[in-house]
Amino acid sequence: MMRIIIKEDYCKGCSLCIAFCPQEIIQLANRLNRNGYRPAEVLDQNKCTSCAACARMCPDSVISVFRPEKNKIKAS
Amino acid sequence: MMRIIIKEDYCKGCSLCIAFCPQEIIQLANRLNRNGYRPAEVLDQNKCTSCAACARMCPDSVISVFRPEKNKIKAS
Amino acid sequence: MKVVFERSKGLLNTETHYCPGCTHGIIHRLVAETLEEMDVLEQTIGVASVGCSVLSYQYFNCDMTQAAHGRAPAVATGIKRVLPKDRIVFTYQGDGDLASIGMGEIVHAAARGENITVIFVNNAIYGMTGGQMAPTSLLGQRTATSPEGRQPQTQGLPIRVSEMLATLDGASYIERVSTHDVAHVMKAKKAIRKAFLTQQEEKGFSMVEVLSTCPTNWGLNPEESLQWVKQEMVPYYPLGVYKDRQYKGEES
Amino acid sequence: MKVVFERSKGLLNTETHYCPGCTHGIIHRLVAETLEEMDVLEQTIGVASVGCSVLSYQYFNCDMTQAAHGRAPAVATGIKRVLPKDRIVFTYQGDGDLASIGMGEIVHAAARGENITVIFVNNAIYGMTGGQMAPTSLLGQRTATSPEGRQPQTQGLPIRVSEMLATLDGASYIERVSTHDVAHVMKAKKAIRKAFLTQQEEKGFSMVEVLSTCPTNWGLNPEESLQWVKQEMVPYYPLGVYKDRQYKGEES
Amino acid sequence: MKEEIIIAGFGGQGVMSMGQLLAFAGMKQGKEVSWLPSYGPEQRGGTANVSVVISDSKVGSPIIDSPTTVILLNNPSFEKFEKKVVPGGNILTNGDLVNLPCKRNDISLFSIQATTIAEKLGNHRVAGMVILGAFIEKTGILSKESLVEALLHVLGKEKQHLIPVNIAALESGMEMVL
Amino acid sequence: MKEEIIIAGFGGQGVMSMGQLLAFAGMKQGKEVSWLPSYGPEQRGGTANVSVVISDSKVGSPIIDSPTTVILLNNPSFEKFEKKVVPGGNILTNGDLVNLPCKRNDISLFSIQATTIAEKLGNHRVAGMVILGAFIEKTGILSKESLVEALLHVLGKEKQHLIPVNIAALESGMEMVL
Amino acid sequence: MGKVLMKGNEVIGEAAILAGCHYFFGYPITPQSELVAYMAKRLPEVKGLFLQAESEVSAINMVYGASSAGVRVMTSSSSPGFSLKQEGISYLAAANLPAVIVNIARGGPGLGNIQPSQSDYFQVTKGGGHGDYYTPVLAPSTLQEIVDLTQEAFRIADQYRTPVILLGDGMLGQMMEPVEFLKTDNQIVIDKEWATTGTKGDGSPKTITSLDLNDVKLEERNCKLQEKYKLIRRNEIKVDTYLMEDAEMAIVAYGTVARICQSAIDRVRDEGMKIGLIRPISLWPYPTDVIASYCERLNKIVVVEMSAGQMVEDVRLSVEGKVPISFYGRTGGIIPTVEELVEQFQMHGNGVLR
Amino acid sequence: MGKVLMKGNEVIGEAAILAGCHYFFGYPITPQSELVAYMAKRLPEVKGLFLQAESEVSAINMVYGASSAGVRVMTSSSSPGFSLKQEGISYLAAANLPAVIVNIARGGPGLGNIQPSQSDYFQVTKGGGHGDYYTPVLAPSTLQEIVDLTQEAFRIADQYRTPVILLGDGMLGQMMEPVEFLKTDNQIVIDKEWATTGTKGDGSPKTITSLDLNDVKLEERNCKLQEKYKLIRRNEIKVDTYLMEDAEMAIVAYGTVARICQSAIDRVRDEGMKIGLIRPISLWPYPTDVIASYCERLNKIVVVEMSAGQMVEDVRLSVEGKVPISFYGRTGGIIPTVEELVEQFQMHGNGVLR
Ligand SMILES: Cc1ncc(C[n+]2csc(CCOP(=O)(O)OP(=O)(O)O)c2C)c(N)n1
Ligand SMILES: Cc1ncc(C[n+]2csc(CCOP(=O)(O)OP(=O)(O)O)c2C)c(N)n1
Ligand code: SF4
Ligand code: SF4
Ligand code: SF4
Ligand code: SF4
Ligand code: SF4
Ligand code: SF4
Ligand SMILES: [Mg+2]
Ligand SMILES: [Mg+2]
Repeated sequence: MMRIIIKEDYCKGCSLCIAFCPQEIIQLANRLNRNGYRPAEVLDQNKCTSCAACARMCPDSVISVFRPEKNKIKAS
Repeated sequence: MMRIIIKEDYCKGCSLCIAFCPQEIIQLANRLNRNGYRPAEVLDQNKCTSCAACARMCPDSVISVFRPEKNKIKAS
Repeated sequence: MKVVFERSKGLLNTETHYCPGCTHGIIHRLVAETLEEMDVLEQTIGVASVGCSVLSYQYFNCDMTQAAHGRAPAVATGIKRVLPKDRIVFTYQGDGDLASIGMGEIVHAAARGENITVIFVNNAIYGMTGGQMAPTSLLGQRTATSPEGRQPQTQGLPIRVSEMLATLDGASYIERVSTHDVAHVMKAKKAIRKAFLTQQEEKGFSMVEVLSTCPTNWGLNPEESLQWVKQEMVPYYPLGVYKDRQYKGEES
Repeated sequence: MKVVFERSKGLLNTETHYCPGCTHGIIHRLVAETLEEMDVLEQTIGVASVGCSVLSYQYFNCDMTQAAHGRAPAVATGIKRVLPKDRIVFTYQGDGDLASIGMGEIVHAAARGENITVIFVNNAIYGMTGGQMAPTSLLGQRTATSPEGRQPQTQGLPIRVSEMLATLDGASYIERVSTHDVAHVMKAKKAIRKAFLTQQEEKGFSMVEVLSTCPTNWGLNPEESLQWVKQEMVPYYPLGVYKDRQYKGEES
Repeated sequence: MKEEIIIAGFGGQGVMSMGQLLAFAGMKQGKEVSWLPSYGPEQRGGTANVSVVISDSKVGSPIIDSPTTVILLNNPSFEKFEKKVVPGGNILTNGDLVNLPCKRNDISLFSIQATTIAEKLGNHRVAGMVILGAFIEKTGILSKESLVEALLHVLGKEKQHLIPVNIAALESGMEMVL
Repeated sequence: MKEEIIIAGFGGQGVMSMGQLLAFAGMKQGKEVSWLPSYGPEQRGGTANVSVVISDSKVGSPIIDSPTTVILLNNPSFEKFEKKVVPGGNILTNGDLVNLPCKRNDISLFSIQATTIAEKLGNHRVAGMVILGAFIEKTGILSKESLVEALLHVLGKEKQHLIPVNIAALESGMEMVL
Repeated sequence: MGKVLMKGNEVIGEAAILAGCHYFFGYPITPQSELVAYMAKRLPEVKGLFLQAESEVSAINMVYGASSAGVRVMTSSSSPGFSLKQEGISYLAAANLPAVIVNIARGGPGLGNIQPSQSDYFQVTKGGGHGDYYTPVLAPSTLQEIVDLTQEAFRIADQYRTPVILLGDGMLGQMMEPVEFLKTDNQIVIDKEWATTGTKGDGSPKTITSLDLNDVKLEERNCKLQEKYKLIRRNEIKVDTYLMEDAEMAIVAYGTVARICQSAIDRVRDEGMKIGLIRPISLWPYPTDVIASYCERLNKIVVVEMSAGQMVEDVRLSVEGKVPISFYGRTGGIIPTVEELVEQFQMHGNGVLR
Repeated sequence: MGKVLMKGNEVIGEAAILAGCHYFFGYPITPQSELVAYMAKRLPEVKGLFLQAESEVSAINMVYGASSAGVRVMTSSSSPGFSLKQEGISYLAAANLPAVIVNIARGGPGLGNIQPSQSDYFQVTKGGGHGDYYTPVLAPSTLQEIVDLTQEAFRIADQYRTPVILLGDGMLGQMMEPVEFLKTDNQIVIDKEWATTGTKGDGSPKTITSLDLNDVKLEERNCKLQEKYKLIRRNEIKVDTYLMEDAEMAIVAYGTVARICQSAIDRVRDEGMKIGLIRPISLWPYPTDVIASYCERLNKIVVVEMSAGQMVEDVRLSVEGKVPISFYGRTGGIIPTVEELVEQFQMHGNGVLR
């Protein structure tokens, strides 16, 4: 289940998302994107809590964050 | 006894000295100086207390103020 | 799946030229989101200044005018004064632009109570030209033009712009915020929103001073840079609201 | 006969071009007397600005340089920085010169802690050019460019320069005084002396803001003008010391 | 017909508005006119002057090198402009204020106690009108009617009450050169 | 003899200082040299390049239209400069970073795994020196001694310890074209 | 409305309002301050806006803002203040923004004095700011002409999207003459679809900028600018001649001093000299061809300026050595008198008269 | 010291120090920022002072102050910042104050870009500021020449009491070449008894001003200025020629682009074309007579500039129609290549070669 999506080509590999992810599940990939940067990648989407810390600290608005709909039955 | 001297030609007839003289002994003369102003003149030097209020308010440093030397015998 | 976070529609879909980790990008996002949320993108005119953000006219999804170095407040004044009142006008200025060459313009825009919003990005340096000293550079800070570190005797003392402008009756809302962590970024967003609302309510001049990074010219990596903001800049530039009061002629 | 009062040797023996009753003349005298009393006339360089006092270089008995409109603090900086330390450098500026076009220069001279003395003559109007609104013109004040009286909505709020500059760490001594009666003139003299001493002691930037008249453009006679200073200006521009503390880098 | 007039005196003596009255009257009378003030530092205290050209044909230069008439309200102006008048031209002075001897004998000199007359009429500020009266009577370049029309225009509604005394001054002036 | 060299790569790859080494060495060897950077927005992120002319006679234009040698450190630079080399000229690339096929067959291509070699030498930052070694060996425009002298100058006292690894890199590069 | 008697500075203001300019940003300076004061009084009456800027630099940038928002806008100053606007004017030109900028010139250089002068000719015609740009420059010589040319200035500004300069001097600004406020015919209304007024209803974001980091693109921009200038050179030359039909000697002069020249020419003509006046009204584009067209017949050209000799270069460029050219100038705020010009013309004419 | 490899911007700084200039007031702008940074580092080492001003306006006025206090002083900028200095330069000229002002020009107008350009030629040579003044302008084309001309600039400034402009462009500022810092011979030490340094020991108060409210007196001042300019025109023209001995076609170019022209000329000469280069070094005063002196022999002049055509006017004024003149220019920061110039020269040469 994809909780965060990183638009790899827009990433500048600044690592701020990595620094601020409480789950420590982001890292820089071992390849270069078309701009010569090592883009961020997620290690384990399942550990993601959709807290959006990464997205809020990303200077390039590269990251989108999603949360699975709460099970309506549980919620009510 | 001259306690104040007004350098008439430098006077602009602004009347500030008149306004601030506590003794009310200055007035504007009824003639024009070479710049076309009615210069200030003193009515009664004897009434002057040498307080220098006129001189301090004169924007054109037109007025000099003197005080008779205190009688040394009296002073001691 | 619910969208928790996505790229603001207030930003155009382009890459920026900012260096990796530069918080100009975060501040752009906050402005864009605010305008999007207030639903005023279509009636907003932004003024890009001269500094690293000079190309911001390629990034914001609203009409943009590019101003001469330091003159954004004057340009914004010209725009705001001739357009219908519902238009939102903001400037986006660096500290060199606003606090050095543009000091006269910002003081007077504030004094006039010009009904514009100023986003003031204070990164304590001239980013675009390669790291020279700004009026906001800290004492001891090494820059291209203070190679031995800024000395008070020769280079003077850093200017606290928010505090200074807050003394002006014309200024209605002034706050200093930071971008050094998530919580502060969210606070910054609130301040920016408040500033734009101040304008929308026609209350006069509003400015948010945002402490920002320049990893490239500070010689630090992006994360260290945020630390530097927190540890070095915030103490000298205390965060908080410096003005939140509209001057009413009748009052005084 | 003892001399109680005579024309200062700090003034050259010429008539001035000032209008009758204009307090520029009083302020000239105070500066001249101070320099004479401090025995620094021979090592002083004054900077005349553009305003009614533009010709003050013909009145002061010391070396004088005439600066472009608003730029006197920059010119003074140039002079002060290249001459031996015993030289005294002052600017003499009007409110249009200092607070309008020259706002950037004065803020930065103060922020740099430039070791100069600024005599700031605030008469709430542009005297020389025929009575236009100054940044310091009062609300409601009618001028050539605010014919209906200054309105906060369009023309903004008057700037209290002393208060504003006092927020700068670089500024060491700032006081506002007035010329509206003998006692205040004498206080003004003290402030001016204090300012020059601040410079002599190398403590950095000093400024005395002197409330002054413009009978001609206010449309009042000289005496009424002094009343106007007292009744209208002093309430908006409170007299007093706004700063008297040299910034020590080590302290903070 | 063409008159090139310089009016000069201390600032505050109404030199500029006297010039304006002439120019306005000239315009109303269908003539070509120009009005050019001296400006600048003179504003403060010193002397001021204004050049007015009233002509039947287009005005080229509004600058007057050789006036046909000068109206002088103080001694410094007299010293400055006496020599500039064209031979055969007019010098009109306020005799209450100008007391220098005239060195020219190729011009007509009219020394009018204008302030005295004005004060007699009850308003010393209309001294200028007395001299203008003399001027139009002497030169014939403008009619009394045009000057009155100019007066009406310049004084406006608020100062209507001043019209009679001004007209009286004008007329006294005209009588002076009869 | 004259070499017109363009060195290009991402900002941060040391393109400018490689050029400076060449120019300095050229000067020390008594040649006429010039060094001209591309500057401006490229500084931020994008690609950067520098033009170096080393010549026995005075350098006219420091701008190079048709380089005799290009040293290319990334793919975008390869795309941009491959076509500009004069026929018979050299293209040197860091083969670890440039992997595009070469379309020219009228030039000499040297693709050197410079990063790999540098890492083997214990410092990946000397990749540039490897290529410069290859360059001087191939063209003969500069001696190894001048380059070493340039190195000494550029590194200064603080970085003396880096000299051996740099020289080793230079030598490995020279060997690559033997 | 009929004729009214007004100061030149005020005429500029009223003519601007007539041209539909309701926005003015200015800063006081003698001898143009009456314009600022006039606008302060008049613009609120027409629901426009007068704003006193904190400086000339700020004023020109407010104009940049207002113009980018699509309105007709004006600023004015005099020589030293005009110098401060140079960066801003270069920006306006580069960003293709229309505006009218008035320079009521005074004695220079430096603080100089406040008397009339024409010594800013180079500055206004060759681009006092940086970069390859020109601004159309209109130089009225009477107050009535101000009425026309001010309107023309706005027309040209909008039509070509360019700043236009109205050049006068202290005399023109301070004097009064009867004027009639007649609308010029060639008023055009132009839809400024490029203006940054908000995207509402008109799609994608618009930008106003003078920046192009890419050299090839900036050259393209510059070429477009030069195309525009070519067009203006073709269409917008204005020049007046006086008694040139049979003239063997031509006086070339503009603005204030052209009036004095005309009076002097009248006098010299009376003596039988075949002399005429060429009066450039547009100083850029310069009436090069008109001047050149008289070359064949002329024995002499005398250029008269209130400067040390600036326009004389444009005359020389027009004539290219075909006619001998003399220059007569006064500086420091001195206006030459008719007498001295008569003398000058006679002197030069000695070689001309048969 | 021998040869060192330095950036052009830094060479200016070091040469200024060599010339005894220990005071610098500046403001950063690409492509001259290295000069500011260099001075920040170097001046404290020679017990001088570097001060970063808050703006270009402030910087030029600090220079005004420092110069009036009698020291050798410099400031520098690039095009937009240079525009902001115009009022200050006019003041310096009017107040007879020596100073050296560097303009490392970039693509304009407006914000333009940061690539090299020569489009500020009009601004620097015709007086971008108000009033009748000129500033000597020196335009080096190599880094070694910067060393000489920077020193020359200070000599001229002091000798004539005038601001002097050193004009380069982004390429010259950014490139490195070996240079040797040799002192020029004609260094003169001038007693600046006019400086406002305090009256101590030298009597009555001195004043520095550019104001003269009296028109007659201001005209006198202006006449003295013009006398000075005449003297400078007579003494300070600098020009370089290359292969002009037998040339039938001349290229006129200065600064950066003259180098490219020289390379192109070498190539075209190889093909037998009799072509040479006239390179004005002082742009004001302009080497009018030198250019004119070649007219007889020339069939064609081609002016090459990195602008839309500005210096070409001065060439036309020199030639006055005696030789056909063509212009070739690139703008926006584009530097013409040797190839394209070769092509241009060949094209124009077709009419020339026998
Ligand atoms: C008139 C003028 N002066 C100087 C410059 C050069 N310049 C461009 S950006 C800049 C400083 C930018 O610093 P800042 O405003 O702090 O923005 P940052 O790049 O740090 O975001 C300068 C001095 C210019 N373009 N125009
Ligand atoms: C660049 C420039 N702009 C404007 C002016 C015109 N000017 C001369 S004095 C002045 C204002 C003076 O007012 P202030 O400084 O308050 O002095 P005051 O006359 O009231 O003493 C102005 C705007 C100028 N000389 N130069
Ligand atoms: S949303 Fe939160 S948990 Fe998920 S990757 Fe981002 S920072 Fe980590
Ligand atoms: S914060 Fe954004 S730009 Fe930086 S590494 Fe993460 S995704 Fe990439
Ligand atoms: S000194 Fe005092 S008492 Fe004497 S005249 Fe002056 S104000 Fe009056
Ligand atoms: S205060 Fe001075 S200038 Fe004014 S009237 Fe008195 S003496 Fe004259
Ligand atoms: S130079 Fe500094 S401020 Fe500019 S984009 Fe890079 S990091 Fe950000
Ligand atoms: S105009 Fe006003 S400030 Fe100027 S001298 Fe006259 S009274 Fe004083
Ligand atoms: Mg910054
Ligand atoms: Mg004032």
